Amino acid sequence: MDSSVSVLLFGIVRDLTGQSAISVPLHEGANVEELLGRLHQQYPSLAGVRSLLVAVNGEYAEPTQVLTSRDEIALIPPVSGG
Amino acid sequence: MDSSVSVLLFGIVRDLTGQSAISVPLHEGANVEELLGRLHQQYPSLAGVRSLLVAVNGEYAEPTQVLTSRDEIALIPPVSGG
Amino acid sequence: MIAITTDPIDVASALKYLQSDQAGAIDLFLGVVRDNTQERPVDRLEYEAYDRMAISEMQKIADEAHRRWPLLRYTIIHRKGTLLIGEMAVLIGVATAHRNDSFDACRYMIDTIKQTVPIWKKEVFTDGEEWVNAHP
Amino acid sequence: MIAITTDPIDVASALKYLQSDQAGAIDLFLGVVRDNTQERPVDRLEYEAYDRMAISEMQKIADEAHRRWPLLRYTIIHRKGTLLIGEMAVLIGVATAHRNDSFDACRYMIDTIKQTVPIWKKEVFTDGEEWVNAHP
Repeated sequence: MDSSVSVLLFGIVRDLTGQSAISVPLHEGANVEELLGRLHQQYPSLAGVRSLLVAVNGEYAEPTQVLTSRDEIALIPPVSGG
Repeated sequence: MDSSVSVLLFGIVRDLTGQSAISVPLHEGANVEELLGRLHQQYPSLAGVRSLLVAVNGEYAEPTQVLTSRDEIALIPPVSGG
Repeated sequence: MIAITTDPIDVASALKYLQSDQAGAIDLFLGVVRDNTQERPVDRLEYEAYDRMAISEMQKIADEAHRRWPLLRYTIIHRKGTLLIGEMAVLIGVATAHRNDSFDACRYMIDTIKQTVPIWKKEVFTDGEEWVNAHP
Repeated sequence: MIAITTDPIDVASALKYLQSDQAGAIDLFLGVVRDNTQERPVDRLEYEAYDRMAISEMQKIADEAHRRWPLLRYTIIHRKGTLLIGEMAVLIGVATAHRNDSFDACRYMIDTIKQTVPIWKKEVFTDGEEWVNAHP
């Protein structure tokens, strides 16, 4: 059964996509790596970003972490605070 | 011909001698080392101070520096600023 | 005390918060918007944060600093929004009994913030703009 | 800006002095009177300075820091007289383009001040008093 996740976008990723949140269709049991693959397909310009991490519920997530539609998911381009 | 120098005293040295400036008789051409010897004679309690340096005209002086009665001389016990 | 704010950073109140009778040393680091990056003139910076996660990542950094050094008090305040030349983007303050700890902890905190906290800055130049660190 | 003062140290005006359009980093170190020395309760500190020489020795330290690091602005303000718990005895402030220089220079300055500048402090305990470092 297919579902989708909502992904928050910041910084350069928000600028590249023109959106601050997107809905991404994902099959049940999909993980972080699959989400990133899907996003790169959908937005080829993401290839120009130096690195992309994914945060799940406010914590950096491993590529193997499984996602659910209840998670708060965010795409984290290279940080530059301070 | 004998002369004397005036010596400014600070911190523990001022407390030990009870004075903030003293006049020390010194022969013409006496140097910093001789001044220190004379002061230790006059105030034996100075032996209890961890180190004593001499400043001449606002600069740390070598033991061999010759003193004149026109110099501004100060005795510098261990510093503890900051 | 850890905060993200759109208001100008208030150094005096941060300092008041850091003071205690046990503190012998306070190190305050201020990151300020300067007028150029590699000689290219900067007009302003635009900071954006994933607030919830930025706060928790800053808290982790502070907790780790607290494990490594005997901190009495600390504060991290990061500003977001549009900042002009001379405005403070971040304040890190650390109070300890002895000075080496305050320097070491403060430096650790600012160095680590720049590596892990989800805050982004865009440099707006007179002739273009760029998200810092975003490109290879 | 280098000064010895009997008045409380004004952090806000020091900070204002340090700011410039080129500054990306400001490190401020504050030495504060704490309530104990090696667990012995302190009532107050009494600072005394050989002003003329203290100023010139602090200037030498600042000049050396300036040779070693690209400082934009710096300030050293040392207070003298009687200081109570929580009062600031010294402020060192350094503004640079990049943060490592501000930390390095600030730390160099406070470390060296404690070694060479003719300023003396007496710790007044509830049960006695002692000139710091004076005895073997």
